Amino acid sequence: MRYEPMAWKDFLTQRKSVLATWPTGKDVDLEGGLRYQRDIPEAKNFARAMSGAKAKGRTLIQPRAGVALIDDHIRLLRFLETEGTADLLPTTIDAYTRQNRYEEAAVGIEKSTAAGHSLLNGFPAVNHGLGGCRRVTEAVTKPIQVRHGTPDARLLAEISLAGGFTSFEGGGISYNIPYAKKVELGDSLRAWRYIDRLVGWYEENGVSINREPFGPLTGTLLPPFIGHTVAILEGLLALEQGAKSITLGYGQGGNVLQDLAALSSLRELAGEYFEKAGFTDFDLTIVFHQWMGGFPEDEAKAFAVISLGSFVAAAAGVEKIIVKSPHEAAGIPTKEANAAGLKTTRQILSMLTDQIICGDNDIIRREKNLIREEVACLMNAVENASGGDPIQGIVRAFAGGLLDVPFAPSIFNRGRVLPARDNEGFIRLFAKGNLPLSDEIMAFHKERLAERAKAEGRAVTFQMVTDDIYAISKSKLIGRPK
Amino acid sequence: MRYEPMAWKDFLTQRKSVLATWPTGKDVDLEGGLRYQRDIPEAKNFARAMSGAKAKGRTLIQPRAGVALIDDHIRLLRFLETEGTADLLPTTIDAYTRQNRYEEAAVGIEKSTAAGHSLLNGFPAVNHGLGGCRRVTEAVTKPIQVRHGTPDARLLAEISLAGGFTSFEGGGISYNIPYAKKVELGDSLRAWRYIDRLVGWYEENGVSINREPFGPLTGTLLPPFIGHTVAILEGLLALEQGAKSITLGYGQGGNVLQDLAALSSLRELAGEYFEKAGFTDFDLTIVFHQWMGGFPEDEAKAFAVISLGSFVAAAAGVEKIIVKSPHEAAGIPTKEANAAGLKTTRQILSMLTDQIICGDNDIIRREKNLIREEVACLMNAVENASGGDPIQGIVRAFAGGLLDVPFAPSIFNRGRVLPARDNEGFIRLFAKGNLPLSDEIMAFHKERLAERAKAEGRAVTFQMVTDDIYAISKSKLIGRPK
Amino acid sequence: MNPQNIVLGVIGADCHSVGNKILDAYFSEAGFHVTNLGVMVSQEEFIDAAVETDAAAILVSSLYGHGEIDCEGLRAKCIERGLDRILLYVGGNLVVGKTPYEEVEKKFLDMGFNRVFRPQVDLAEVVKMLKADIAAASRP
Amino acid sequence: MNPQNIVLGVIGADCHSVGNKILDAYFSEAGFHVTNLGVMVSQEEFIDAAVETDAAAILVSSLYGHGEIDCEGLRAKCIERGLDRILLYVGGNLVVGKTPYEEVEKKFLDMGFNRVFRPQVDLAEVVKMLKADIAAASRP
Ligand code: B12
Ligand code: B12
Repeated sequence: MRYEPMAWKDFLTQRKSVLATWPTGKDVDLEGGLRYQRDIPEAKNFARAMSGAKAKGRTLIQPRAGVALIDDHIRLLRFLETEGTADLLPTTIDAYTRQNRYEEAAVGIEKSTAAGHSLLNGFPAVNHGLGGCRRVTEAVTKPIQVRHGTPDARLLAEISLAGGFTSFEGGGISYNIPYAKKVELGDSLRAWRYIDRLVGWYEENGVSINREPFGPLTGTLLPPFIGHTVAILEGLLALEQGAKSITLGYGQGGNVLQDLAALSSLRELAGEYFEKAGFTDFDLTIVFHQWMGGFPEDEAKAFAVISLGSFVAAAAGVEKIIVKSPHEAAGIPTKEANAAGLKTTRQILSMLTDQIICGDNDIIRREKNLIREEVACLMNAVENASGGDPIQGIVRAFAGGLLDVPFAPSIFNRGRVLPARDNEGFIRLFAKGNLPLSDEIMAFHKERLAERAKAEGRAVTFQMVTDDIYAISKSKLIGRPK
Repeated sequence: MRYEPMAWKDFLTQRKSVLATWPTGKDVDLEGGLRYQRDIPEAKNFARAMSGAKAKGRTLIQPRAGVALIDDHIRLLRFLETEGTADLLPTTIDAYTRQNRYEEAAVGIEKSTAAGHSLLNGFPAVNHGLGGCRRVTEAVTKPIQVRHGTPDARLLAEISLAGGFTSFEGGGISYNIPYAKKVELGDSLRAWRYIDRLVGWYEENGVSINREPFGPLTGTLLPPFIGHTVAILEGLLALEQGAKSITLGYGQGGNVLQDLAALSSLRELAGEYFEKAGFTDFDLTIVFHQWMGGFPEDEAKAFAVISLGSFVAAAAGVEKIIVKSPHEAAGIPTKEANAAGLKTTRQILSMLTDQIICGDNDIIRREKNLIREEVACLMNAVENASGGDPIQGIVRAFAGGLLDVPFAPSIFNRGRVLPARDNEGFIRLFAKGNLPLSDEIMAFHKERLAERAKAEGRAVTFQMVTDDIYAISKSKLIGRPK
Repeated sequence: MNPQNIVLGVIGADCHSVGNKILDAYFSEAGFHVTNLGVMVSQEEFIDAAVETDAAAILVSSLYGHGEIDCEGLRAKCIERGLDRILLYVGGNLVVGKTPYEEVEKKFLDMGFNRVFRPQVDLAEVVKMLKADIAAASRP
Repeated sequence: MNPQNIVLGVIGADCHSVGNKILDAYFSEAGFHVTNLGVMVSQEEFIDAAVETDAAAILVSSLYGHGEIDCEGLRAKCIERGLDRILLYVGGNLVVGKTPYEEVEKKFLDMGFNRVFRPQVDLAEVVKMLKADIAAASRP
């Protein structure tokens, strides 16, 4: 595949129409954004924080958080950095903004003002505009990132980067397939090409902006190789446009050894694929997401899930962990619940910081080899489908089911892949759909699932998948029959 | 050392005076107790539950709990078995009863009745007598154990075993050295000889009573080998008197690999020493105590400490885990807080139940060898001091500092041993006092501590020990200088 | 009104598709003809589908917190379109933030929903209620 | 009254010895002559030691929950024995169960203690207060 940055002229042309999609767009100018970014103290630059963590072998902790109104949002973030001792801050964007429905976001702001509490599930950064973003980024002392789920986040990126955010989550696949229904994959990929070009432009001008593709996708029984392939592809697309600080993510699967293998292989494979594609000037870091599937309702149990994720992060030595709260199963957490998740995480990480826990072992090696081969199957298929153009390769791969994300809402995702846990809780494939996996690989998956089926005295069916989806929220890892 | 059961005649003579020490003693008769125990359903027998857990590879969860008044205590226990899903129940005895101060316990009962809540830190089983105990043991569906800290628990044992409890915690060392100040070690060992004989008598008559020496001792930076030696000695003394179901304990140290090594070596070494002493008919199981030192005040952090302990228990595959609550640093937990600790623990255990986590590795092997050698040094010293009589051996070993428990209150403990963590958080010895450890062993401890001292740029002093004592409550494992 | 037919979907700009797929499978298994509109369904789409299939009930999911805003007015629109006997069920994480279920239930009952469910609801119970409610609504 | 001399101990049937050892080391380091009675100290033992050493303060610890019962009457006994200016400090987990600190403090102030401390107290602060309190008490 050939990697080529978008022509600057094309970028500027597109830019005009992007900024015109909502009134706050007109306040943004590139040079002004750059000047503003240049004045941000180093300690608040996200890319630097990530590379610092890598150099020092530290794991930084970051919550998710966002509310409708600026002052409330600032209060929330400040609480998370003081009481919660967050190392990195988020600004989670509301779901209307994610779908570019700024009118509805405006209604949400109004209703929230009237109600005295947030009726939006995030911070409507586009509606609040450049000034609103700057108020937020100036009010905190830690590096701060935009976290969302927006297929077309071009305006959001323009406003928030000029507004002082130093990291931007997402990607053309990972912010479409799990987050949208009818957005053409080519469209979102091209929108993210624009965003990555914008980030690349900041980099060219000496301002480092961290880019973080969203690894967990649907967060539900995702076999590591599917997320890894998407993460590596989005990493390549970001590098293509000049981004340099790349953080790839993986969501906790629940089997500790599979998670350790996944985290270690994500780092290795991404590095290899990036270099093979000719990129050398990149700073790769890894983020681990605490359990992204359904949580137990009981808070004591939720704390256990949070702790287990933190344990894995410590054992794997990732640069960042995204933290859940004990309210996860119920609703957007209060600031106290959010801080509680951070404190639990911090405590586990600090207790484990000087410890070596599980080094390499045979099972981890087996799983890493498996992931390596699986990723190779998928990456080759994309390459073969691409005709040289990575975006084409991805679009065609999804169309043909060569890439397929389980449980995703997008109609551009085949949705034929069904995962289930094996008898030890490793996530395997029950139905591979059209994924281009070799027969040997599928034989291994099937064999492992057959072992479980035998142990449970039932066949591998959709019921097993459903049971597995519910399992952690019902205090189990594997959804066994009663 | 020679092991000989106490003569039955001597037991019966002593028994008269024991039962006379408090009015409720007169209700107890041996045959009546036996008949009562025989009617207890198998599912409520503690010894059976422990061996069942071993056979099935399950980890049972047990809280600590006890309040002054019978009805409140029953309500508490029922809540812990339903909401908390405890597998095993406790009855924690109050601190007056532990010192045989039944008059003060009576005052505590009165004041508690008046205040409408418990002013005692446990259940005064002796004051409540046989009838009170039976009301409690009949009110629950799970096996139930007496947990206390009583140097002379003869009357408590008589009443509670006849009262339907099927497990009895403690031992002549472990319920004296950390729990008393001026009780002669020989006295407590002889009192526990009596108790073990009583348990042995039940065994001879077909009723299995589980015995659990208290492994964690002072719960504070205890190097594994000290607790292990005490546990093995108390196991031997219990076997000597005819006990058969023996559960040896170990309290979480905080370094995961040291804890795994300790748990695995406790099982191995105890088995070996028991057999070497000629005992073959025993059922050995292992209990792990979640962190027994100072807890963080913040509940979210406490949940992390609880989770980490649960993780280790799961990885080690112990038969039982004793659970802490998020209120640990503050006070006796409410029933809700107690149940929360159980639920967190259950969630971690269930999520890990089908997983293999850390198998053996070089570090675990290194630590296991070390513990094996250290225990051998101490056991040999006791043997040599014993003149054939284990009780003499133990008394003389403590007098000479050949056995020595850090931070213990007893004046019969030398208190010269000072532990500290090394640079990876393993608990090592900074001062060995008079412990009969070989030069090689001490060289290893010193070297490891020197490494930490160097990393921290300070000498190994008492300040380091203090820092380590506070560390977990201040969200760290190792008490590094700021 | 066809007592077998029900319409299912996740309202608003909500992308949570996992529960939706499970509900689809569960109600189909239980004997209903499910018209599953998937995620990101507008009030109009729900009503169109209900009219088209002569459905007995609309099962609305909302997970992402905007349920309050998204569901407002659905009952009125149903009546407008002549669906005056249709059952409206709603479930999920209906409001922003952890909120006592009773409050949430009241809010959505007031909006005109017949039943309101928490995410942990036992689906077997829901099937029973739905059958009973449909039977009751079918009586003249 | 010797402003250097203080008496330290854990009251009642309480065996918690770790904090006691640390307090001993800390106050000794801070320049006090500490008479440490260790654990399981009765009111009489505290007072005897205070009389004997002409102590300026008694520092009582109670961790195990029976503090309320064990500390009752200590002030009166001090006065009886002529220790009418002695400072009484108390700290630890003073009552059974997690209780708001303000309630605990009030209870023990009412019992006649001069200062009441939570387990998480910063000992450097305590040393400062103790020195100031002793200085104030020494003034005629
Ligand atoms: C997985 C997940 C995601 C995945 C979704 C992938 C996908 N496409 O499906 C990803 C990561 C993409 C995601 C994104 C977001 N999420 Co989300 N997500 C979850 C999570 C962890 C699990 C959801 C799930 O799949 N559960 C398993 C299924 C089986 O259960 P279920 O969805 O609850 O459905 C069952 C029941 O609710 C019930 N039910 C549902 N509807 C109905 C209707 C009827 C009539 C009946 C009877 C029953 C019923 O039956 C279903 C089957 O059992 C939940 C929290 C949790 N539950 O632990 C948060 C959660 C739902 N997400 C939340 C939010 C806010 C978002 C975001 C807005 C991001 C953000 N701000 O954090 C975006 C959504 C953007 C958008 N446009 O919608 C919030 C909602 C907050 C609130 N209501 O206050 C939650 C509760 C997390 C939280 N506590 O903050 N999320
Ligand atoms: C270790 C420990 C034990 C060990 C003690 C070993 C030993 N001999 O020391 C063992 C396992 C033997 C034990 C036994 C018991 N324990 Co205990 N134990 C603890 C634990 C976990 C840590 C205590 C500790 O060493 N902390 C570290 C030291 C450095 O801190 P500290 O003791 O708090 O002391 C500091 C401060 O309090 C303060 N301070 C103390 N006194 C004073 C006085 C003044 C004037 C000042 C200024 C400051 C001050 O300064 C000290 C130094 O920093 C605590 C809970 C916790 N804190 O996490 C429970 C705890 C104290 N134990 C408790 C109980 C109830 C018991 C038992 C009765 C058993 C039971 N029912 O569970 C028995 C006691 C029997 C008896 N006769 O006393 C309860 C007390 C409950 C309450 N107050 O409501 C606690 C709080 C646990 C709980 N939440 O249930 N325990």
